[in-house]
Amino acid sequence: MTTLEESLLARRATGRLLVPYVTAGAAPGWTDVVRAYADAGADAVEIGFPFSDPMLDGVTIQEASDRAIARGTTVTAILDEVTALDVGVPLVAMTYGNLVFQRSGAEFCAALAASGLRGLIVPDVPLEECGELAGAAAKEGLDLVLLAAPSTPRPRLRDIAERSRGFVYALTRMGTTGERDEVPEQAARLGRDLKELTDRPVLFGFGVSSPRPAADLARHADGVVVASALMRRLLDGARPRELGEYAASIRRALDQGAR
Amino acid sequence: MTTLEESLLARRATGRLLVPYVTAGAAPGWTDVVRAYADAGADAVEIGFPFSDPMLDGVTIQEASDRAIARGTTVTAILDEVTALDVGVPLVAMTYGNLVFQRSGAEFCAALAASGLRGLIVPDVPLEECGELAGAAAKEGLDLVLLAAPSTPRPRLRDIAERSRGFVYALTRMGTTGERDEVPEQAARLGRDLKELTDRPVLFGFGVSSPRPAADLARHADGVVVASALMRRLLDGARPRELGEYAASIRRALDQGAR
Amino acid sequence: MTTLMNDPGTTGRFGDYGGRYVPESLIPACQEIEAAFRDAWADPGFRDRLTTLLTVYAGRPTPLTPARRLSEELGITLLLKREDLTHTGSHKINNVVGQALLAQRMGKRRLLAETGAGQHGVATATAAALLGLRATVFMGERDIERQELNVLRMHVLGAEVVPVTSGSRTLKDACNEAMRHWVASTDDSYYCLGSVLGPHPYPWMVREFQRVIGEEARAQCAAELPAAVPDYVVACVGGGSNAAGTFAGFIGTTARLVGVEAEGGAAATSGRAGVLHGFRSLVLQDEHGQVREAHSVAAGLDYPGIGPEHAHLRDGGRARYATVTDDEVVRALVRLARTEGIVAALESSHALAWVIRAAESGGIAPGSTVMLTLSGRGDKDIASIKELL
Amino acid sequence: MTTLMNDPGTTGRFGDYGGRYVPESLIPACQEIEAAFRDAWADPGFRDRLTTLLTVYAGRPTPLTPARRLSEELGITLLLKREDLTHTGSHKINNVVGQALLAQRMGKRRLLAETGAGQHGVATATAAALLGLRATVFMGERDIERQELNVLRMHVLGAEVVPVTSGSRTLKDACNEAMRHWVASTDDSYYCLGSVLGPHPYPWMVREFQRVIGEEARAQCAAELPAAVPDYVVACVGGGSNAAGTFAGFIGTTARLVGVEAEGGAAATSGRAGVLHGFRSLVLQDEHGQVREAHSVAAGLDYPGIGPEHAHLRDGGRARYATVTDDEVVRALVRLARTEGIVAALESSHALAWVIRAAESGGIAPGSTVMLTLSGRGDKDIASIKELL
Ligand SMILES: Cc1ncc(COP(=O)(O)O)c(C=O)c1O
Ligand SMILES: Cc1ncc(COP(=O)(O)O)c(C=O)c1O
Repeated sequence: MTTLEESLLARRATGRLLVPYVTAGAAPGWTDVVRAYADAGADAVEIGFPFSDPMLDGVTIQEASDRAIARGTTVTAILDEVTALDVGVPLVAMTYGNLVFQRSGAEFCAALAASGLRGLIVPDVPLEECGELAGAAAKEGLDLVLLAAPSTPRPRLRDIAERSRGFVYALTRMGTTGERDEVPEQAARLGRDLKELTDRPVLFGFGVSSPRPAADLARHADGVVVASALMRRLLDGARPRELGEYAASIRRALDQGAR
Repeated sequence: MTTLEESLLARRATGRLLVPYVTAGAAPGWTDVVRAYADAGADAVEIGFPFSDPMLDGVTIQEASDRAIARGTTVTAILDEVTALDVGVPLVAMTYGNLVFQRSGAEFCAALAASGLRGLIVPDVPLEECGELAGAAAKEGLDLVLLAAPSTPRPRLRDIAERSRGFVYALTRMGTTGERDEVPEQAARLGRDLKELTDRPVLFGFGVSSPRPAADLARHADGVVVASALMRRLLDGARPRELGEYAASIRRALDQGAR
Repeated sequence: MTTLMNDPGTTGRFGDYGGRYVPESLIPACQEIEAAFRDAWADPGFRDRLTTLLTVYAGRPTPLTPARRLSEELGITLLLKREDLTHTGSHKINNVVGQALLAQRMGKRRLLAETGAGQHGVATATAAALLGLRATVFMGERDIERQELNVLRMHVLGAEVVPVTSGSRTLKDACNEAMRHWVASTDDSYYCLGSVLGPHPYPWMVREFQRVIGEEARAQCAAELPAAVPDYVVACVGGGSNAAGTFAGFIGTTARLVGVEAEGGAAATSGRAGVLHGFRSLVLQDEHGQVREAHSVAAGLDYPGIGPEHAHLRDGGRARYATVTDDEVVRALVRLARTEGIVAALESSHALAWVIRAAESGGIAPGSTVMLTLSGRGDKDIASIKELL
Repeated sequence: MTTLMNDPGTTGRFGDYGGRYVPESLIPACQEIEAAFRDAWADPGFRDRLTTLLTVYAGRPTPLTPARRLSEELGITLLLKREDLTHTGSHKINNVVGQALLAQRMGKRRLLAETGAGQHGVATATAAALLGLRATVFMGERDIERQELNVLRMHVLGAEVVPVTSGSRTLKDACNEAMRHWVASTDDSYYCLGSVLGPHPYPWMVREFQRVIGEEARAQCAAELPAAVPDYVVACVGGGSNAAGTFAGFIGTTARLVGVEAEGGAAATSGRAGVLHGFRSLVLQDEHGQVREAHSVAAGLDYPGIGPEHAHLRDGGRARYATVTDDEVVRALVRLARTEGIVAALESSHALAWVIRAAESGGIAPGSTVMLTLSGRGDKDIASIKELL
C-alpha cells in the first residue's frame, strides 16, 4: 500500500497539492463531503476528529467541533464510517493529544490504520512530545505530520522537516485557524526555508480561504490545506456538492498557477 | 416672680404633680395643647424644642420632632409663640445641647426667660458639663433641671439632687422615652433614694403611659412627666381637647392615689 | 506643641472641644469605660494581647508602599500607608480589636455598634466572632440598601444588623439609635464606637487604638526617607479616626498634617461648634442648629461632625483641613488604580485627590515627600464607581 | 522524597505528567520563557526585586493565625496561613508579581491572562498597572455574568476584559482563548498563567513563585509549634497553585500533605490521564476523551484538570487528595466566620471543610496540629453565599 507521502509525492509531480478539511460529524452527510472533495480533485482529505478544547482552532472549527460532539460523534463512530469510505485519495486524521492518548498512542494509531487512514496530525503534540507517537505511527504505516510555524527557528525547522512524515504542515501565520485574505510575508519565507530543507511535500495551512490566495501561497510550497473557508460554508448549510464546487474552484486556481 | 421650683413646691403641698409634655410645632395648634394641659390640671408644662438628633428620645418623640422641624419650627418661632402664652402654670423647655449652645448658654437662657419660660431640661448636658449653663440659667431666674437615672450611683445622686433646680427628673428606666406598662422596680428605688436626699420635687419621667401606672409611680416620688403617651395621640391626630382629656385622666388617677 | 494629642484628662477636653454630653443614664457606663481603658492601657499584658492580635490576626504591621509611577507623574515622593491590607480591609479593625478586648476584659457579652458604609460594622462583627461575643450593629435603612454586601458580610459573621428607620435613615441616625439601645443595655453590652467621636473617653481611646498607624508609619518613613520625616502627612477625615491615628505618630515632628474631607461633609471647613452624639466639636448644621446630613460619594465620610481633637488641631493651626469634590475623588481612585494597581476606598481617595491637586497646582512643592494613609480598600465601592466612570 | 518538587528539567516532566503539549507556534515562546525564568530565578537581583515587591506592595509575610475557638471545638490545633490578607485578596498575587517582573525583564509590553472567578484576572490587572504594562484578560461569558464585581475591578485597573463565547463559556474556554490569542501575539505579549498548569515551564515556575507560602508557613510553624512541623498541611486544589506553593515548603518534612478538591471538579480523584492546555495530567473527561466541565460552588475550583505535579505527588503517595461537597464548604465558611471572624473564600473553605470533617470523624486524631492555607478572602463570594445560607 502506498503511504500518504508516496501518494502526495506522486501527485506533486503533476501539480500543486490540495488537501481540503472536514470535521467528522459536524453535519449528517459529512462523508459525502469527503467524497465531494475527492471528486473535486483533492489530493488527500483531512478529517478532523472533534475535541472539546481545540486549542489551535479558530471559531469556525471550534463551532464545527462543538456541533459534532453535540451530535454524539466519537472516535469509534468516525472510524466506523471511515472504514466504509474509499474515495481514491488518502485520508488524514487531525485531532488533539487528549483523544490520541486516550488509551495509548499505539492503540490509536492501530485503530486509524485499521480504518484505512494514512496520516495523522496532532497540533498539540510537537517535536519534543511526539517520539513515542511517531514510533507507533510508523509501525502502523501511518504518516505523522508535524507542524512548522513562522516562529520556528532554523535548526528546529530542520528537525521538523526531517521527522515529519507525509508532508510538512506549514502554518501561514501565528494566529489560530480562520479565514484571512492577504498572503503573509512570513508564510512565503517559511515555505522557501522548508523547501530548501526537505524534499517532502510542504503544504500551507491556516487561513487559506479562497482560490486566488491559495494559488499565491502554493507558489511558495507544494500546496495548501483548506479548512475554515469550507467549514464556514458547511456551518452555513452548504450541501456536499457545493463544498465540492468550492474545493474545485481552488483546484482550478492551483492548476492555473498564480501571477 | 415665683420660680418653677417654688411653684411646684407649693402645688406639691396639695397633691401629686403632673407635668405633661408637648413638642413645640409638632402640629399646628400645639399652643392649644399647652392650654388644654393647664386646664386639665397640669402643674407645669414641658415644651420640647425639636432637635434633629434627639438622642434620648424614643420613636414617638423623634417623629414629633421631625414633623415639627419639617414644619419649619425654630427656637425663635417657638419663643415668639410662647411669649404670648399665659396658661397659669410654669412652662419648662426641654431640648438638646446643640440648640442651647447655638450662640451661648447665656443667650439661650436669656431668651427663654424673656419669653416667660421658667425651667430648662437638657438631657445631654449632664452634671459635669452643666456648670456654665447652670450659672447662666440661675442668672436669668431659670431653673435648670437635672436628670437622675437608675444607674446613677449614690454619691452622684446626691450631687444631682443638690444642683438640680425646679425638680429632679428621675428616669424610670434605662431605655429611651416611650410607653411601657409595668412599673419598674428600679424606679421605685430611685424615687426613694432621691426623696431621702432632697426636699426638692422629684418627678418620674420616661415611659409613663397611662393613669394607673402613673399613679403607682407617683407614690414613690412627687409626680410624673408624661410625654410619649400624649405625643403618640397627637401624632395619631388627637385634638388639643382630647389630649387635655387624657392628661386629665392621669390627673384624676394621681389625685385618687394608687393601690 | 508637645501637649497636643495627649491624655485629655478626666474631662475629656481638647481645648474647647470634646467632653461627655450624654444623658445621665450613660454617665456611669462612660466612667466605667474610661476607668477600664486607663487600667488596660497601662497594663503591659493588655497591650501585649492587643499587639499579638493585630500582628497574627489583623496583619500588622502594614507596609508603607512607595507609589513609584504616580510619584513620578506628580514630581513628588508619595508613600502609602497600607491600611487596606489589614483584615476586613480598613483601619477600622485596629480600633475594634482594641475595644473588643476591652469589652471582654470588662466582662461584657455583646458589642453594639453603629455603621454607615458598613466597614465598622463588619470590623465589629469580626472582632465579636473572634472573641466569642455577640454583636448588634445599627445601620440606617438607606445605608442597608446601598451597602448590601457589607450587610451580608455581617450576617455571615453572625452579627445582628438592626435597620434604623428614623430621621435620614443613615449613619447619624444609626449613632442615635445605637446610643439609645446602649442606654437600655449597659449591663451586658459595650458600645463599640467606630471613630474619634462620642463622649469621653471614646475620642481619646479610639485615637490611641489607631495610633499604631502613625507610629508604624513614622518608623517606616525614618527607614525610607533621607529626611526621616515626610514634608506632608495626609489622611481623609470622616469622623477622623484614621487621621487621628496617623497624626498621633507625627504630631511631634515638623511634618505638615493635612486632613481631607468630602466637600459635602466638611465639618472642619464649614461646620460650626455644636454638640452631637455626646461631644462638642465642629458640626454641620443649619442656621437654627439642626444637624445637616452629610453627602459624599464615600459613605464612610457621610458624617456631619468631626472628632473633637481635630477641631482643636484646626483651631491651633497644627493641622489643616481641606476639601475635595466627588469628581476629583473618583478620578484619583482610578488614577491610583491605573498607576499603582491599588484600588483604594473612596474615603481614602479623598486624601489622594488632595495630594494630586496640590502637587499639580504647586500647592505642594516639587520634590516634596508625602506620607498618605490609605485607610481602606475599594472593593466595597466598585459597584458605585461603575456608575461614575 | 527529596527529589520531589525540584526542577523538572528541560522536559518539564513530573513523573509521567507535565511536558509541553502546545502547537509548534508556541514552542519558541515557551522556550524563551523557560530560559528567562531560569536566568531570573538564578539572579539575586531579580529575587530581591520580587521579595521587595511582595513585602512593601503585596503585604508579605502574611501571618499564621491560630484559629483558637475553632481549634478548641475540633480538639486540634489549627493554624491558618493568611493569604487572604495579601493585596487583591488571594495568593494569586504572589505568582502574578513574579511573572509580571519576568515579562518586564523579557521586554514584553502586555500581559495576557485567563480567569475564572476573576481573582487571577484582578491580580494580573494589578501587577500590570504596577509595572506599567497593558493587560488583556480572557473570561468566559458566563463567568463575566457571575463575577461582575471582579470584572469591574479589572476595568478600574485599566485592563481589557475579553468575553469568551466559545464552548462552555467558562474558565476552560478562557484558557483556550488566551492561548489562541497568545499564539498570535508572542512578540509583545506574555501569557501570565494563573495556576500550576499549562506547558512547561509554567507548572514549575508558578510553583516556585508560590513557594513563598510554604516557606513562610514552615518557618512560622517552627516558631509556633512545639514539634516545629505540623501533622497535616492542607490546601484547596483548583489548578493547584496554592497547594503546590504550600506543599513545597513542607515536602521534606514529615507533614502529611492533603489537597482538597471540589466534589464536582475532582480531577485528582475522578480524573483520568489526559492532555489539556499544554500539559499531561489528570483530567476530568468522558469515556470518549471529551473534557468535562467542572462544577462547584467555588468558581476558582471549576477547572477540569490539576497541575501535573499534583498528579505525580498523588501517584507516589506523597500527597493525598480528598473531595468535599458544596454543602460542607458553605457550612465550613460560615463556621470559620463565626468562630474566628474570618470570611474565607469558597475555594479556601474546601480545605477547611475537609479538616472539619476529618477532625470530627476521627480521621485526624485529637490533638493533631494542622496548617491550612487560607488562599483568599470571601468578599467576592458573599453574594453567592447569600443564596446558600
Ligand atoms: C476606608 C475608610 N476610611 C475612612 C473612613 C472614615 O472614618 P475615619 O474618619 O474615622 O477614619 C471610613 C469609615 O467608614 C472608612 O471605611
Ligand atoms: C482564593 C482562591 N483559592 C484557590 C484558587 C484555586 O487556584 P489554585 O488551585 O491554583 O490555588 C483560586 C482560583 O481562582 C482562588 O481564587
